Amino acid sequence: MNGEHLESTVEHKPTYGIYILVWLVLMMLTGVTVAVAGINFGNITVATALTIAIIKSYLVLTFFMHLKTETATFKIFVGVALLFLLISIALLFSDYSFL
Amino acid sequence: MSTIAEHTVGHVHRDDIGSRLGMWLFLFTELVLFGGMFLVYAVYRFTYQHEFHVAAKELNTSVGALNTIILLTSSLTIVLSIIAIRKNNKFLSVFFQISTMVLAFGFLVNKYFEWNIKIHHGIFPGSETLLGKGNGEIIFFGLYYVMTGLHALHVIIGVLLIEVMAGYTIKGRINSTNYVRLEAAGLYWHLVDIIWIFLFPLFYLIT
Amino acid sequence: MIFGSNHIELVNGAFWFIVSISFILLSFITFLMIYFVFKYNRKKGKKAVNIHGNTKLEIIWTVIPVILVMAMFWYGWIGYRDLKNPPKDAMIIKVTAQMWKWTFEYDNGVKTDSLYVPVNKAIEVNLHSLDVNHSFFIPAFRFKRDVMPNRNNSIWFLPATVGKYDIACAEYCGLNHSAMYSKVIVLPKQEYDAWMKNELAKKNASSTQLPIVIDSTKVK
Amino acid sequence: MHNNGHAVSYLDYKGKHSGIFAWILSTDHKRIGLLYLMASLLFFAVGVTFGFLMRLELIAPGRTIMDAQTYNSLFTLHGIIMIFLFVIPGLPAVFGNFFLPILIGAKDVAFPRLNLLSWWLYILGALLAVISVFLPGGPADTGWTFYIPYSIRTTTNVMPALIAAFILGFSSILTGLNFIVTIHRMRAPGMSFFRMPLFVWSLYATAWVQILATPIIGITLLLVTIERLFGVGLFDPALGGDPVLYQHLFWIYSHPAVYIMILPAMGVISEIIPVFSHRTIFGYKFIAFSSLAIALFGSMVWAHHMFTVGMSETAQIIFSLLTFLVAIPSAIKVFNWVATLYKGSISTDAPLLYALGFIFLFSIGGFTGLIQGALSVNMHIHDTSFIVAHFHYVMFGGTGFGIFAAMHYWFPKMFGKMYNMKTAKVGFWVLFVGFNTLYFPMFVMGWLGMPRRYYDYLPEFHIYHLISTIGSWILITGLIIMFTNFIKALRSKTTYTAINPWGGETLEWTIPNKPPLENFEVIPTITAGPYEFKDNDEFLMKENN
Repeated sequence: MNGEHLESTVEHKPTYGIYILVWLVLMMLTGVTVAVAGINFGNITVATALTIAIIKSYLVLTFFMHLKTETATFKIFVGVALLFLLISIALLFSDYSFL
Repeated sequence: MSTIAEHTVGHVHRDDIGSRLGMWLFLFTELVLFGGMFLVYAVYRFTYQHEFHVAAKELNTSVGALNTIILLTSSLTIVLSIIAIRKNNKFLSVFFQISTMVLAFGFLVNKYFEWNIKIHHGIFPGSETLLGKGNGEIIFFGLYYVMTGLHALHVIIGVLLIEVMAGYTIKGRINSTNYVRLEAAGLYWHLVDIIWIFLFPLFYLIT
Repeated sequence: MIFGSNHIELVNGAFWFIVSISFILLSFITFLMIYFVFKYNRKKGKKAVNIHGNTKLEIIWTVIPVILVMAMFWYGWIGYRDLKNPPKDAMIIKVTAQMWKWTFEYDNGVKTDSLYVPVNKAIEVNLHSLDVNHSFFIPAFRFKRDVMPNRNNSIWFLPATVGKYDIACAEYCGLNHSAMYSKVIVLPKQEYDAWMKNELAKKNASSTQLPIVIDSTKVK
Repeated sequence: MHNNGHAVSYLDYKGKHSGIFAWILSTDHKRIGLLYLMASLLFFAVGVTFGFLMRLELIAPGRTIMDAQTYNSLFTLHGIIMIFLFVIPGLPAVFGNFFLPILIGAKDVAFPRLNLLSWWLYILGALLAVISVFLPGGPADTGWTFYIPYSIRTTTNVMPALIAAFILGFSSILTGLNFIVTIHRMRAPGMSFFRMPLFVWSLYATAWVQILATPIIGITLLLVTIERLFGVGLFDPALGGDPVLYQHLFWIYSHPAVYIMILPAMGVISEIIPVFSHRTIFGYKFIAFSSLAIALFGSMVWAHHMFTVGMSETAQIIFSLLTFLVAIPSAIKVFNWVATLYKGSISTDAPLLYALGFIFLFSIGGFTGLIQGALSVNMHIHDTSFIVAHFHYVMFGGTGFGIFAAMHYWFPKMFGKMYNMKTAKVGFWVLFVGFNTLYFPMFVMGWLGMPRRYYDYLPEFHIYHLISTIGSWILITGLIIMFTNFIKALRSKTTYTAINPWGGETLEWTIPNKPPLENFEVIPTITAGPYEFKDNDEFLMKENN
């Protein structure tokens, strides 16, 4: 147990740089999403906004929340949780979008 | 007959991975909690597409964007505070934690004024102005208040959590070898951020 | 069983189909349990044999139930499809539910507390609720449909036998939920026409005294 | 760590608190398990009483002992109490707490203090539910489903009940969270996932459902509360809301909740059958994976509660199909259990009787579930007493008998006493007969068109209601026999010292009865699966004498 613990923290030396870089990208993406919303793409607008939001949360999950350096268990767990949400949305919309 | 202290063993064996695993599992419940509301949002957005467009025009995009920037920055500062404590820089860590709290406070002030203006314009659940509008708009603002309100509640809880962590850091209970609690608080804070990352486009950018 | 509507055959068919399979399987499981308990009883000094499993057997008792339940699904689905799609010439009646009564409105504006229908004529009921959820349930005809505010449901049936059948409310709706009964009265064509003529005359005679129609939106 | 020779039992050790505080502030998983047991049995008694009163009311048409409003509140409370306070915590929180750490060779759960918090939340929620009964306005009368719009129209105390259910949900979530981390991080050396007892597997699958599905009901009930307070329009049809959406959200949790209830019971059965057949379980991996499959598919079938609301055809087909498929993993389990009896050395003690009773009753519950999964038949029997019978066969005949089986199985380990086996068997048969007399007539009258949640009924259903009510008396007699047997055993002075009365091979049978505070003096190293019965003639010989 402890071996696993040491592995996941000591291996990666803490540095500030990467986080500031990620933050800059997040800022940029925020700018992009606001700018894009100004232009009327019609139906694609929502899709674009959501895609950018997904990219942003991916960055937060991977870097800020250290998912990158965690063991496989953590990644599987996140996968299971997201899968549950996706299934719920998909099945719920089997009722609504085909009405 | 001797007295046995409960869980002597529990304290000897610290399991940081276990703690983080537990925190992640807790975050899933938060995620699904908001997920339920996103389901509601999705269904009504599908049902009342046009009215959601019209209603969203009432919201101020720049206020939302400003809050996004504030929260993203606070996410950065909290993660930097963890790096700082790992590098055994207690002062810098506390500084970053306080910055996070200040930013969160800024977010809440911003939110307060935003809500205030809406309420002044007579847009709140049950108001005459709102009831005069279409069903879709009533639901849009209902969702707006409930979702951003619940999110703001999470921000407040997060601030309290970080405040406790800052206290621990100052006292040295959180230090360069034992910082899992700060990590857990950080994880919580990032989740609050992620939820906002979705709330922002769904409410402010669909005009 | 009273054969009162067109749906009965398919619903009963699917029901007895599943019940029979279930009964066979349940008897088989129960028989095996009892047989094993006696045959391999410890009191008889039986020594246990460790058998870890048998993949072939597992596959068999996965595949066979899958096939069986798919058949059940199919049987259930065709009956439902039948229930869902009314013929084009169906006679439309508007049903309004409220705590705790039913109102039936015919296309000529006649309103009644009981549902009068001619025999052998497809009837489509459009269901509306004025307050909470109800459910339009005719046990003898083997169907129900929920009646909800802000939502238009409909269902159709073809009454096959003349007679009187119960209409119940099947979705809990408060204090007198269990008293929310009405009747569907299936009449021969001539009797129905005579009844309708009579009702229409009554309505025209007292039209000024009739209460204002609460929800008069045109039925889709 | 202090230890003077032999360890003090979990019932007797003295911690830093004394008196009742030694219990309600204890973080020991066994004490918490026992606290849950006492609380949930108390609520079970209340739930049974309500059920008994309802049956008494229905003994004849018209008013017999209560008015309609009382009846409506009773079935609401009966549902809330039985589901949230007894059946859901009954196995995970009671026996999971007590035995999960022992079964995997751990000293406690991963987060003992969080575990205590779960219990406190449970008590808080329970108290709120109780208080809601006595506040002005009267107890909630919405049914445990809180269907919109009735639940936002009625003037009864719906809000305390909603908040109670919300809090109870979080209690359940925290237990699940604790179990997952415990199973991942605290297994004894050598205890790989495939050497875990099947009860642990089932708790693991359950815990995932608890964590992922429960928040949905949490937010839904919160939204109903907000709707009642502020009228935000999210569900209220008068403001454009969709009552069907509420039902979707409600069942996204509440159907998986059925699996929260039944999965651990299946786990208990998987423990008992090999032990009492004295041979290894048939198809270990198939049973283990079928638990996960049930958890997964169980999250995808919720809308079969809503076939009559008028969903899209696509949704009807998908949910009906998935409903049929979710039966498969349960069927696999049943077949494997029966196969485990084959060529065993079967001892028909009370735990096995309850396990076999479970298989029979749960199978009936499962088969009648198939009947409802068929779309056309569902149109007829939905919301009739057929459904009431079905879910009582699953939840009482299934989970309830699972809980009773667990109680008989682990009783000597938990308390160091032994109940009278003959009385236990008599209790089982009375319970079994009473159960079927009570619930089977409901299938018949449901098919004949008797709607559920009916205070009054047409005279043609009288005979079935009468039989059913008589059945409730037999059932309660059985319960009384069972519980007095337990109480007698607890009060007897003779201590039961055999640490392995049934010849089980799992870890709880290697430690003393009334396990000591930290379960194991030395954490065991695991070298084989949980049901590898050595051919220990010694045990069987002793048994025969």
